[in-house]
Amino acid sequence: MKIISALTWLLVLGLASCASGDYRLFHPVNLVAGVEWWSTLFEVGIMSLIIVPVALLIVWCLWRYRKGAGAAYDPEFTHSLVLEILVWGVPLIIVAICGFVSIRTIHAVDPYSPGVLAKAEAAAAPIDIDVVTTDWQWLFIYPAQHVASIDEMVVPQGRVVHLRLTSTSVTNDFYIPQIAPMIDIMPGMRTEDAFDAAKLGVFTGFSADFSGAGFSWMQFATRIVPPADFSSWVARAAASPNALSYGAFTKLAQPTVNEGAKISYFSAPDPQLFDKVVMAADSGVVYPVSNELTRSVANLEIGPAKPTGAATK
Amino acid sequence: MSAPHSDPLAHPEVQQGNALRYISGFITTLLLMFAALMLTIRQHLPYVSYAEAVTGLAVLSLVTQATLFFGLDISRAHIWKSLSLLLTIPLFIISVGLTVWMFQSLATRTMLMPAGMLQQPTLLQ
Amino acid sequence: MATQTPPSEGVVLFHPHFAGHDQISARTLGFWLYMLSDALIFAALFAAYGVLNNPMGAAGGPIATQVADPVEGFWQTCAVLGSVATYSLGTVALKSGNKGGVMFSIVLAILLAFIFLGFEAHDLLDLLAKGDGPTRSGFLSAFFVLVATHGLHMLFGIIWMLVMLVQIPLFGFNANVVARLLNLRMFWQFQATIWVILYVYVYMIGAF
Amino acid sequence: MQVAIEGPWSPLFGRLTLDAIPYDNPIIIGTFAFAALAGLAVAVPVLYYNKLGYLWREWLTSVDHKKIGVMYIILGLVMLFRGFADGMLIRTQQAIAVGPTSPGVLGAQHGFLPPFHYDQVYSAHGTIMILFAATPILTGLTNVVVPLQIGARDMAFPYMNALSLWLTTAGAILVMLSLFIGDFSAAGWVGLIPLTELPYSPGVGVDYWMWAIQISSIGTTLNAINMIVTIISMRAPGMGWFRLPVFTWTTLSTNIIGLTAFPVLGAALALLGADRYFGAHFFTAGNGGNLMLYTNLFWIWGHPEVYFLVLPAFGIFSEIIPTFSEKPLFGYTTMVAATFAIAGISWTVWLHHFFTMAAGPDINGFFSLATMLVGIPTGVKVFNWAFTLYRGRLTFSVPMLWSLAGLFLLLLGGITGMMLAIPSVNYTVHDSVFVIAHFHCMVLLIGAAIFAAVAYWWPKVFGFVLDERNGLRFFWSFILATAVVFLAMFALGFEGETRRLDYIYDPAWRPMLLTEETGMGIYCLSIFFFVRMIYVSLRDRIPVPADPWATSRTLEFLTASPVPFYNFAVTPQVNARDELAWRRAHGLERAQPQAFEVIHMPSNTGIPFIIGMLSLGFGFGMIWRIWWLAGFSLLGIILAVIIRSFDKNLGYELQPEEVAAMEHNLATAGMFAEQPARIQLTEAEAH
Repeated sequence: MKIISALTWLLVLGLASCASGDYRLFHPVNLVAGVEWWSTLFEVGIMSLIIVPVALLIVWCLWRYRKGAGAAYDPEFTHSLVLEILVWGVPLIIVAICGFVSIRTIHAVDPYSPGVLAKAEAAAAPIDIDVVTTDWQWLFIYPAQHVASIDEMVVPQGRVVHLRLTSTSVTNDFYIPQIAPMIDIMPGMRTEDAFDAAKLGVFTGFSADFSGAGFSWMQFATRIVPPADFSSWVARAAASPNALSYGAFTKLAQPTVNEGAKISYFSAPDPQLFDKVVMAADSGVVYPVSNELTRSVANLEIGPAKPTGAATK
Repeated sequence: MSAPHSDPLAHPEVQQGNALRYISGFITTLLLMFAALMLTIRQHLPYVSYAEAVTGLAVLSLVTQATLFFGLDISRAHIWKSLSLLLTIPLFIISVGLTVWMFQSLATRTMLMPAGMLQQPTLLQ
Repeated sequence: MATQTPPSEGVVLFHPHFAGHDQISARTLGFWLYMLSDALIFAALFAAYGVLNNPMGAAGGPIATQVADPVEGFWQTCAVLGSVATYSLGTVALKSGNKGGVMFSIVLAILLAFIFLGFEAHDLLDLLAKGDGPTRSGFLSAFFVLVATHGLHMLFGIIWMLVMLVQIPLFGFNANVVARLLNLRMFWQFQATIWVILYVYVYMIGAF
Repeated sequence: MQVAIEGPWSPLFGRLTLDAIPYDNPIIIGTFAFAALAGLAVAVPVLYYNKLGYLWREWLTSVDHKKIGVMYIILGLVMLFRGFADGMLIRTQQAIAVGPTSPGVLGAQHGFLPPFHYDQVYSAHGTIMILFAATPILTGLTNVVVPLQIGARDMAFPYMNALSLWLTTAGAILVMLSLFIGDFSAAGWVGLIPLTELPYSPGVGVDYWMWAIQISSIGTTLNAINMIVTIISMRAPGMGWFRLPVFTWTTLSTNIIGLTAFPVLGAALALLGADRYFGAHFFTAGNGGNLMLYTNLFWIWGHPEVYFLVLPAFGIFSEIIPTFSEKPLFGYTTMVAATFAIAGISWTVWLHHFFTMAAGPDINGFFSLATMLVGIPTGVKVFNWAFTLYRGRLTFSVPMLWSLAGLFLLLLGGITGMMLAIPSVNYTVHDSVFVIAHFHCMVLLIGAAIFAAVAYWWPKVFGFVLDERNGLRFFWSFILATAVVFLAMFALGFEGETRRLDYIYDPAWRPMLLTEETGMGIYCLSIFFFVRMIYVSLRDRIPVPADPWATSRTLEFLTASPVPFYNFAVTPQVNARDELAWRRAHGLERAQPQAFEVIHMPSNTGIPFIIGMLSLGFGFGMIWRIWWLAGFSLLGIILAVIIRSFDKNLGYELQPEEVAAMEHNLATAGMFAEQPARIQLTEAEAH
């Protein structure tokens, strides 16, 4: 009985603590995340067809066949062909179903060209955004709108967003829990991502792949706004005094921790900034993080390391 | 671990050595490699069929080496060596083959410039 | 504890004077398994070479055709296969316990191995002299490490042969020495097989 | 071709300077004090009772598979404590540093660990727990149990067995050294690329991590060879392949995975080393390097490694559950088939660790299917354990409780694993705390199996019983803590928390983080019960008969407890699958051989210990780029190996009278007994 009481007490504690906190992944806000959430539910449902009965079978066996309960004892019951077929067959069927669902949903939410957005993409031209991650900040470049912003991505509602992503230094992951399928962001390479801006709201995006000392301060705000607000936002960004040439970018890309993800805007970014960053990384340009910097990043007196454009050949 | 009372030279693996096998193994492998060299030098085959032909020759020479040099067969003395080799070859093929297959797709999906124009980037000032 | 209870009707419970296990075949099997794990180190290196052997990996530096010459590779193949054949013939002399024959074949095998390493060192050094060392590009790193790892394996084999040249006169053909000679034969044949794969995939298909 | 490195370098001390020692960091000074105290607590009694000679003769130079196994487990337990302490630091830091207003002490903006220190703590936590706690303990268990289960006197290569122990110990010492001299890698236990490259990890941290893993994985590969040859060629007469105990089967498939997967890890780390030491461009972002290649090569080893750890756990369950259900294991042949199916398929699934690395849908699809396929044999095993319970007579002793807890953890880990196998789900939870909760379910399943095995085989190896009362308290507190911490972590995973966060910017996660912190408190309680269990058992030392569980089924319980160093006076003849159960059914388990015979045993050798310490010197030299130290240590290793080959090592022989005397007075042949000096056989005597 001691076991049963402990287990129930455990369950109560678990359920109680589940109540608090906002479960982002439980509320998808666009088509892409909807497919992902559906496949999660489907998977848990299908698998629990096996897991729950087995758990109950085991608990029942423990209770029923405990020593001294006088239940039937048959030491010869060590093989039965029917059970073997069942034991291999049922999981195989379940895996076949999950496999089919998995293949279908991969094509539906493939970050490069989500099948589920094919219709939406045909309807309205997608917005192109170039994302460049530096050491611990996010730079969003809007090539069509000729603006750029740090740690804030504003997107008009109802449009499909198509992203090109690269990094200047280390690998990051583009992760907005309720919106975009996750994709790695790697230096010297261009990866793509796409999602549809269905519901208004502000969503926090993070980097999921650890990228060094300032990683924990590397989040950005994603704001899905009505189209009118989007154009006023673009106008406000275009009015910002500092332009973003490649030279200015190299200074900005030095390792810095953007405490509290403060947002800043740039007007007239260099139209080939994204390509230059990728090719620079390909030719060996690195933004080294000095040993002292990683130790002192704690108390945030960040002197940018000596801007070494050239790699240590 | 008890000391082998029999004379070590009488051990089957010592007795297995035979001059004819080694010499024929040596010559066959050399001929196969020479044939592959001829294919490479003449370059009259398109890349894909050339690669298949040379891979075929390579597999042939590996089989000759396994049977003639190593003397692997399914006799009691060699069963475990042959079996472990047969189990390891797929791992060799999986790790190299799957990786190369994967990276062909990764390369096209992550490369910025089309493979052709890969000159030194001149856009940087 | 040690009460003697007679086993009933012909049931054998213990196997006195169990012959134990044939030491030599256990050692050769163990060494064979080591070589399979070594083969997988080469699998990783071949995977690295396969991935980095493209214009992107060459980063503007020399590509496979400029670095690996199949004809010179062929002479190296002759040298290494000759060395293996010589040593294997040596183990044929081992069957009759002929120390001189075995030791002579080992010396010959070492010579042929040095010829092979001579070719290889010459190639790698003049690449280094031209500045196209492993630090030049990803492809060259992969090429150097792959070829140099095979070279190191041969060096290890040569040191092992030198040790055997000392042990054969010292101990004669006792179980330990015979097991080591058999392992050395397997090792030498194994690195020749790895060279054949390397020659095909680096010098020929890679550099087509 | 010395690549430019940051900071001073002198030919005498390489990169080693005085400020490499973090004397200003109170946490590390505290750890040093604790470690020094623990060291003294061991050293003082050893010196006081003048046992140093005994330690050298009986333990440091021993080639007895049981002593090597016990030393492996002690090393594993010490590193388990260190890994758990890292876990405590991580959870406490995350519980404190929530929200911009959270307090910051000890130079940290929030919490008590600045990012640099925090990143080292969690990188060390992962590396230590997997490679220096779980692997040595499981290797130790298989070393102790398998030769006994197959009726052998020792492993196939006793010398190599000791060598792999001391290489793993050298790797573990390097990891502990990184606490007090220099720092450890701050790039995760997987070595995130290109963060481990020189520009982004200029310190020696990554070198410590790399060399510690390289040296210990050579030891693990050698042990894999040793175990496979032992199982193939040293089984007792009559023990055909289908009379082999299931734990030996899982050990065989585990070591086949170990033999084939660890070399790829060695190659991946060597290439990373070429990048960091010689400026090669394998994984650098620029100059033609391909950083995805490292992730690929690492995980080609990574996934088989986690099956390398979980398969012995399945073997332990397959031994313990039948013993305490008083029933043979259900479906022996399918269990063995499932073991090798897992080993085979585990080699083709590694891409599910980086579904988000831009591979195309067809490649993700292939690896998703393969990942699901590997779930089937695991499911089959769970079914077969359940059918073993069915119609058995279950006694809930401590090993049985651990195994049953392991079963439930496997179910939870299984369902979350299948979720992660689908890329569309993976795109939402990759590198999130959900993944951490999943693999901690699996790793704690291995932990439960380890504690089950320790409780199960302890009486056999040491000859006295492991205290049951504290064992139960340890079990219940450990399982409760596991449930609290990791169910909360699953919840946080759904709240979108990513892993490796030093500062938590979303205050909504605070309640769950505090729940996890209470769970850690319960873990501390369980550690207290564990230590008390060990103390009480050592204090009371209640002797135990040859077969302490009275219903055990396999050959190792035929030997006396504690097991004499020669295992079986006369090699047993095996007549059936569960030999001991068969003999008990025929009333023969008390049978003793009529006459004793000459036993040939391998003699102790100090060379493995010396090679271990030389490899420690080599690792330290390479880490700090003290080239002369690294060079001489490497030369020393090569010379030691060559010198060893000139030693005849013919072992010694025990005369029948000696064996008879020992059989009657088992205390003289046990684990802690001191053997008289053994004279090596001469060439003539050997033939």
